[in-house]
Amino acid sequence: MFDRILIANRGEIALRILRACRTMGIEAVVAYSEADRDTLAAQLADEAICIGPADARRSYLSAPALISAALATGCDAIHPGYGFLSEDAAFAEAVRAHDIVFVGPPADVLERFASKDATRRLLAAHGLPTIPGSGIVRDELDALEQAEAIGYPVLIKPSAGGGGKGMRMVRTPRELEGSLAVCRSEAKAAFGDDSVYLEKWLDENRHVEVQVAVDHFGRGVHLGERDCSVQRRHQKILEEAPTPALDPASRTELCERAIRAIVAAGYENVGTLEFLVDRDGRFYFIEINCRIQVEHPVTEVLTGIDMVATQIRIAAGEPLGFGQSDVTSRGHAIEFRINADDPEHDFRPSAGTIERLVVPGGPGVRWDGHVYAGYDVPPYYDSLLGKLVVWGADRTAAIARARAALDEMLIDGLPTNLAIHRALVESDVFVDGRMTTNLLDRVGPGAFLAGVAAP
Amino acid sequence: MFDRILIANRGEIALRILRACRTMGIEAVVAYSEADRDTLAAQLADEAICIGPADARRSYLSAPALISAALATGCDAIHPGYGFLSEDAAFAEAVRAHDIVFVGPPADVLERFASKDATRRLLAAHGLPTIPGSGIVRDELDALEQAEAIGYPVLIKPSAGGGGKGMRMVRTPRELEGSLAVCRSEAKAAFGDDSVYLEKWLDENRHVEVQVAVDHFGRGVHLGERDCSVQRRHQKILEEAPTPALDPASRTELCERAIRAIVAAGYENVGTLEFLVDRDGRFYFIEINCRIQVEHPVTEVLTGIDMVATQIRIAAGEPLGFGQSDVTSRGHAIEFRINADDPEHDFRPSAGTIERLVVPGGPGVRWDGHVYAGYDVPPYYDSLLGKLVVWGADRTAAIARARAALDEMLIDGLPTNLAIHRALVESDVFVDGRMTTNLLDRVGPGAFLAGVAAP
Amino acid sequence: VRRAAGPAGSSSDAPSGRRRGSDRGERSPDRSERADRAALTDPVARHDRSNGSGPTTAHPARSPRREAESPEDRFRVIATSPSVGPFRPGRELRRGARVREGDRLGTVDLLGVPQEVVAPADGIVMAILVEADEAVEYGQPLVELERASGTSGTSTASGAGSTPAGAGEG
Amino acid sequence: VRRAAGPAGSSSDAPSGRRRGSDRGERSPDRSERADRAALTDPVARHDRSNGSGPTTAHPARSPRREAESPEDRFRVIATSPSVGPFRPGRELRRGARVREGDRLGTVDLLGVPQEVVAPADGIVMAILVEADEAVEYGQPLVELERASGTSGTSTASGAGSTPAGAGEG
Repeated sequence: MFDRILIANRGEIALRILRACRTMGIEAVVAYSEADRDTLAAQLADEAICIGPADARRSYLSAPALISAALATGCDAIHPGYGFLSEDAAFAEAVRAHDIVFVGPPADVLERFASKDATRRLLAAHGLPTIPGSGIVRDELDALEQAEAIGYPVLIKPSAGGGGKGMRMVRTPRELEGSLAVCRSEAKAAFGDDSVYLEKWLDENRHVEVQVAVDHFGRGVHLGERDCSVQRRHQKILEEAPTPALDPASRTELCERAIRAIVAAGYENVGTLEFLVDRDGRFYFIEINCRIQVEHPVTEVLTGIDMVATQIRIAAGEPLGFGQSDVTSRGHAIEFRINADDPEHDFRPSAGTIERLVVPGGPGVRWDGHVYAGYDVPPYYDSLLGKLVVWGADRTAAIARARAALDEMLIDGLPTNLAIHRALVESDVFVDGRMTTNLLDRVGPGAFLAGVAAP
Repeated sequence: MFDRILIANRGEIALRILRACRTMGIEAVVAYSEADRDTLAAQLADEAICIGPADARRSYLSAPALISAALATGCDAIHPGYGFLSEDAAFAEAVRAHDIVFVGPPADVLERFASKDATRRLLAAHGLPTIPGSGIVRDELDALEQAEAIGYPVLIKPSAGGGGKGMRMVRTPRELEGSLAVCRSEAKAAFGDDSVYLEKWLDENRHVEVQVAVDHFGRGVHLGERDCSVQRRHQKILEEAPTPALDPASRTELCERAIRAIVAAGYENVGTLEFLVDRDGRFYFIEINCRIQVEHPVTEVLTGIDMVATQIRIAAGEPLGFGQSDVTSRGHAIEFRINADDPEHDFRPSAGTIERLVVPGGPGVRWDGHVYAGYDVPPYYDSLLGKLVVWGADRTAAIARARAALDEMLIDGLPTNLAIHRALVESDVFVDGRMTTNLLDRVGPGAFLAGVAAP
Repeated sequence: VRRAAGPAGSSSDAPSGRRRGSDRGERSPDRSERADRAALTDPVARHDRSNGSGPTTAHPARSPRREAESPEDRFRVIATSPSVGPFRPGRELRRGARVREGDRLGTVDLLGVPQEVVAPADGIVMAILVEADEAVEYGQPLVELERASGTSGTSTASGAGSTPAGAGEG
Repeated sequence: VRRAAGPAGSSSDAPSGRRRGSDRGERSPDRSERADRAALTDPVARHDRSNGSGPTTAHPARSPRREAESPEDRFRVIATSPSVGPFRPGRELRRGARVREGDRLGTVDLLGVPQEVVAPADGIVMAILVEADEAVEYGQPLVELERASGTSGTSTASGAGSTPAGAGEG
């Protein structure tokens, strides 16, 4: 096992990794930007090292700074968290070249799953259903032909993209002609790669993902699924499990097919296979996230398995240590991402000082947050303040706990998105388990809040 | 089910009951003394009503004030929490006489289990082993004869007492003669009753208790045991489960015998049977607590069952709704009572303003506390600030989580007993599961801290 | 008897005005400001959950503190409730009535046992703050007097000795 | 490179002096006072857990803030580290040496790529704050100069544009 891990990330995930290190007896060194000196993880770390200015390109996205920091502090592993360099094969390879272990899939595995298009084809070959779609489109004529074969509407998607950026839905060949060049140039600007592909547009979808863990010896388990259908502009804001979209038999089938395919495809370490589930309960593989996920606590609360510790152990070359039958799930869990998003200004991210913070507690309540009273939320990064996770014996009980916990939560000093969460747990559409990924955007969060407040 | 419950208590248990009410859709009215206006429960309540001055005799111990408050606020039930009037049969009867439901055992059940001596004899008759002891001693001669039969050393115990108050250990007939009158007059002063009895003194004991729940229809389950051997002056400061003192077969035997006896004896609602376990793993029934216990979260974290909600449902006359086979326990849990006790002054309770509060979070961490930054801890009541509960897949994992969580915890503004907890989780005697109830007192907390700090 | 905020209709409709407690002189003057700040944090109304008094909450944030005595308090004294229960005003209690310190202004009915509400000073009844038979809490202001003499200070019917008492046992 | 407090032997042996960061001018002057207060909360020493740098923690409480410029800062300028890695002082760098703004005082070795440490102003080298080849963090004070001219203000080698960048995705 490692002696010392460099945590190459910030915010709540840096704190989460630090907690895992503590319980494993591993020293934790937190690499922080000048803007993150006061963050809880940097304050609690065994050692903290400033790696650069607030600008992430010169700190959390700077591979040389991070590796040099790991060498300077005597770390034998680097945990990249999520976002930033967490799925960057070149970074993973550079880390390895300095005799440091990258806590995640090995570089060649990251490389294999780097292209969404190639991954879809790889996993389709291993038996996973995928959304009818094209390969990388060569030119406009090719795009028109492929779209015709798929059937309109279709989605134009950048091959190198992520997080919903740069996607566009078109309903006709004319719209496709009009949008293709724009999408290409946007993709080029955002990801340095103008490759795009087409995918059948499925309306009223749910987003369901399967958590997997595969050790170096090819032994893998799934840890159940999570439903992440509550999204705003393709950003998840609430995740839960089990999914209300599928019956138990379908959930088992989904998870078992996912783990079989990903083990066969040679994946290693923890990862998440994202699926789109249509109105009829059919599921289609979309993409894989080769890292720890923001919403991993949902799985932890249900299974009692520490996902970050599991990830670290696999990276250290240890066998998984448990089999599928050891993974049992109890009850229902919901995670709320508490963001510093301003509901009076279209939920745009805000910054400021946390003046007061009262976090809910009691049975079935977990809080993962790096902020505290007196902490200045910097404007440079994402707006996540913390994650409130509630557990109940069933979905109804979990929602009741969520209502009480959200009511108790007090964050003063800057705007937050608590209002949208409080509205969600009161809304018929959520309570009935009918959320789809585009619902909040279609209705508009303001109208959604108003609709719940005055039914 | 009830519409509105008056919470006739304070501190963390008032908040805990409020949380249960919230998740059950019951309105919560918090009865508070003038000193508790700012407590979290009073602030979060649907309604809060001041029942008297800081002096508990005129507020939390005033049956008329509490019942009048329940009537004034339209409550159909009163939850007494723990301590105060929670096991007072006369109060329970007065509540009932006003057509309000007492959330706890009915008055006649409280009456039946009011005397420790009678309870011991009742449960011995239903098959529970008890410590060799006497009945109520008539006079000095009777005491000397009974002590001879039991064998010295013996413990003189007040029949009406609780919490370790007024007990005295004697090693010889001469010591017995010297102490009997003193014990009687102390018992009279403390409990208004000078009845005492004798019990065999067992050195190096562990305190293990069994949580039970029995509904109005006589259907009962046990929810496992808790080990409360870490005590200071007969006050528990740390509780855990499963107990490291017994092997699984013995734990099952203990729990099954406890639930069989208590159901047969006609108990109703949640309760706790306390046992003393000697060096050889033999257990002896000591007493029963006819209320929710401070350390109930240990059981909740393991079983996922909400003990306070269960208590309320039973009081409302509902059937238990689950059987013994539905009670499953996962992993290991430890609760730390975080008290405002000053380690520099022999851990005497202190008061003051909480200047800063940073509560640990993340996987396997639960916090039940009613304080917040800016809250003034009043000097009038007990010193409990909150309960930190950690969970791990096994005892080793739970201890590792506890270390990390205790390290994260920050309470500024007044002294706390965090140091003793941090020392406990590092000490060989705790880590090896060898704590006995008298160890901290025998070693002295100061010496214990020093011994762990510099081994 | 403090009531929770209830369904706040808008951010300006903040909890501050909803709790009966806010009508009391002893509550903090920065209460409404605090509530406003909280409202800013939660600008979208918390809606009703069940029947109008659901768990829409006030919060420690809005915790009242006793305010410093203001100049006009020197001429104003308040008779407060000695107990919990319905308030029964005395027969002679009316606005403008002259009372002497120790006079019985009425009673609070504690489960059938009347608890006397007494005038804390000589003065003139300026206002009767609660309706007859309305349930009141301990320490609640019941009758406002204008002080007859020049001595200063408010007085309440409370003030019993405060002996520590343990709650928790285990 | 900030280090955690390590095993604090007694309450007076507070974390404040243990972290290298506390030697820096930019750290708060109330740091030690805060640490003392924290020590008061935990008067009994947190003992070593593993090997001397266990999870004995500093805390947000003790979070440093940049202090206001003090009068003597007007004559003092600090050359800070532009990167992370071992510090290689320049050959001419010694106490008393006269330097001009922009002079190369040494380099920080970023994985073999030297990053220049430059003099932020004309002045005289008063102190070299780290040993040769010692690992330094970004922004760490490396060389202290006494300003030659009368212009005021400190300067650092940092100051790149700060563009928001997203971390979390899901």
